[in-house]
Amino acid sequence: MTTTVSIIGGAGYVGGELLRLLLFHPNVTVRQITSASQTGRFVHTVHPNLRGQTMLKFSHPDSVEPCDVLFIAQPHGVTGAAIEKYAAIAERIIDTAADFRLRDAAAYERWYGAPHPNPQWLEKFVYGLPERHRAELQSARYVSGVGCNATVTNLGIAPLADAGLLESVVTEVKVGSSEAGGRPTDSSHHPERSGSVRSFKPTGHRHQAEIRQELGNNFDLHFSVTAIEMVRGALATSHCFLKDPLPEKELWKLYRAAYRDEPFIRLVKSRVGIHRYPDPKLLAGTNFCDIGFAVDAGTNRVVVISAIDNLMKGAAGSAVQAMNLMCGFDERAGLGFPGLHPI
Amino acid sequence: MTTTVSIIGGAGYVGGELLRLLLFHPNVTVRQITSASQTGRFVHTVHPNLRGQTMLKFSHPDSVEPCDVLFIAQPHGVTGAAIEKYAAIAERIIDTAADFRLRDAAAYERWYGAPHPNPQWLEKFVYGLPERHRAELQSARYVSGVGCNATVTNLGIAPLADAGLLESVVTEVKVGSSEAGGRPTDSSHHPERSGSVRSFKPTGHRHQAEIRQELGNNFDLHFSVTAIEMVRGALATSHCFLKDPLPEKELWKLYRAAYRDEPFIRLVKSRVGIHRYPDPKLLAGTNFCDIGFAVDAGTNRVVVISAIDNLMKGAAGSAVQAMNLMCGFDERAGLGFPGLHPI
Amino acid sequence: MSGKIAECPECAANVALPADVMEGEIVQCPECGLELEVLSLNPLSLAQAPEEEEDWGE
Repeated sequence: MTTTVSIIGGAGYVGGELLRLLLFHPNVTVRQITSASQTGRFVHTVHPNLRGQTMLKFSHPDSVEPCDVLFIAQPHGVTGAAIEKYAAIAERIIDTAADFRLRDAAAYERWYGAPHPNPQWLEKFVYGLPERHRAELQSARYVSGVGCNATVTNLGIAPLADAGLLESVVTEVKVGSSEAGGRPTDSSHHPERSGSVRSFKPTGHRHQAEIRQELGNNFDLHFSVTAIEMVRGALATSHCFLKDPLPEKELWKLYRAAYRDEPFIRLVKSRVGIHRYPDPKLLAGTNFCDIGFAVDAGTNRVVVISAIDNLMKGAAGSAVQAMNLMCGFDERAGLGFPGLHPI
Repeated sequence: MTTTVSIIGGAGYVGGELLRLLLFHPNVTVRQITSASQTGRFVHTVHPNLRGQTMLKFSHPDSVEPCDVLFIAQPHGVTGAAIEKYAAIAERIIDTAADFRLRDAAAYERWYGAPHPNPQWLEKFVYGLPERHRAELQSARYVSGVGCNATVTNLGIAPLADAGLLESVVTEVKVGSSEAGGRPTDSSHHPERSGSVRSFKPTGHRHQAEIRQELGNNFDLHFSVTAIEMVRGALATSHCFLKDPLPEKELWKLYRAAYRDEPFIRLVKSRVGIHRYPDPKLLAGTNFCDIGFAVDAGTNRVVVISAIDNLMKGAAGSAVQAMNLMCGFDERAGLGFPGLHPI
Repeated sequence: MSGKIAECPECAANVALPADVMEGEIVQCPECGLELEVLSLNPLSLAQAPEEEEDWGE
């Protein structure tokens, strides 16, 4: 008996990526995908890559029928208030927005500027980063999505943080335009956005809260985000200042021990060819996080370079990976696309 | 028993795309992939998207062992001279270069500037465009690849040409940088190529020979190619001047009748949304040819717009589709990737 | 002689040598891509082969 899934908020970029993955997923059947603005239209109207793949139409959000797993991809703040309604619809819920990512209601209020509408639900949610919460996810009913900038940073520096080697980190994430979602704004207008190299959040980016939650507070974290010419993709350059310098061979061993068995993490640090460090361009549509590093000889600085597709490992990919764990499927099911080169 | 395939000339862009498709193809096993310059190296050294997908290494071209289907992706002129050697290696050959595309040796000499080294082999090859040669391909042993600019044009205007409606056609294909292949040149140097809108071949592009071969000579053909900011992709805008004007509804019927059962052709002409006509951006990595059209009211001009991924429908995708027909597999096997949006 | 395993001097990864490997042959480390020359088989010793410099000279 196939597992039935539905998507609430299916007209956006994360909703569309979820639909692409779930339509081609071997173990599930998509029942409904909702959009208030696109109700009644074929999904390919807003997701043109799906033309000819399905005759599915958008349902109205109020007409969602019960299903096994409910994915929610609505703007921040919406799901938090409506969680009771959604919990009546499905046994399992994966909310890709931010409302249930943080375990601490005070941290939510500090970073999202308003008290959480249903704080008592926070502890029921598991943070949906499989590489950090695999066991919990296997028995979870409610899972939050992950922030893309937090995820590319977390996965990059976690081995150093977990080993207690970090004194301080200065991270700058280079991001693409799809992070802002499908709604146009003055700053996303092509003549303004195209080719710009724009310091989007030099300080105060709220994804820091997820980095703290996942990696702890025993090192200083300085976090910035810069928008560059890119649609999908995030590249984090993390300047890690260690308590004691570490030779490269030890770094290889540390990262290999941490990630050897991870299906979606690749160590990319090559002495040959032109692809010597991670590049998000190559990861479009894949669920990979590529990680490389370089030791600044004679100092205590290690530069860790990590890359993801913000719509995949940073959102829809991790959400489907979490579903695979929750439902006991092969963790890689539906996530095998290797990416394109050249692209 | 799985079908064994090998790729000669595997370090280039078409070779890499063939490898990506064949590694994930349900009915075949990749035995060898050759590259003189990269012999002994892991394939991910030059095809980074395949890191972690295979431990295959490049073999030397002289060490190719017998296999069921041999794909050849070498520069023009190489395969033509060596065909006897390759024919001894495999029962079936698919040559993605140009040497065996033209049935007429004189046309080859005219467009490729040298007499064909093995003209007697030309008639043994079937032109590898499945939409035009499906029956012949099902029993073919030797198949040529297709030219990307010819293919996007052919598929776009074929219904009009086959119905004898064309008086003359003016086609301009907008192309990306991957068409020139993996070898760098002065004009492919990023500071020169990035953002340029460069009339690459205003006249005399040799793909015209394939258009003539496929669609005949009973209409005038004026063909130009312009390079734009793009890596993968080709968009043909064909100004078709008809003997008699045709209303749009008739065009819909004509194109639906021609392409209704084609697994990889989609008619894209939409009255809603922002994706109203074909856009190659959406086709990266897919085997689709999207076709749309617009009637210029009060004149005999119909503008046909067709799009492909030059490395897929214009090369590796059609080659694998041809293999599927030759070997009796499902014609869509290994070619199901729907494409990404946004990208 | 079944395929031997050597340790890459650069990144300490396991480098599986082909069963028919010969002295002087170049093998590539699967993880860091370093190209290694097989100096001797008994005892097994490898050294870094000459390599091309990174050319992203931006």
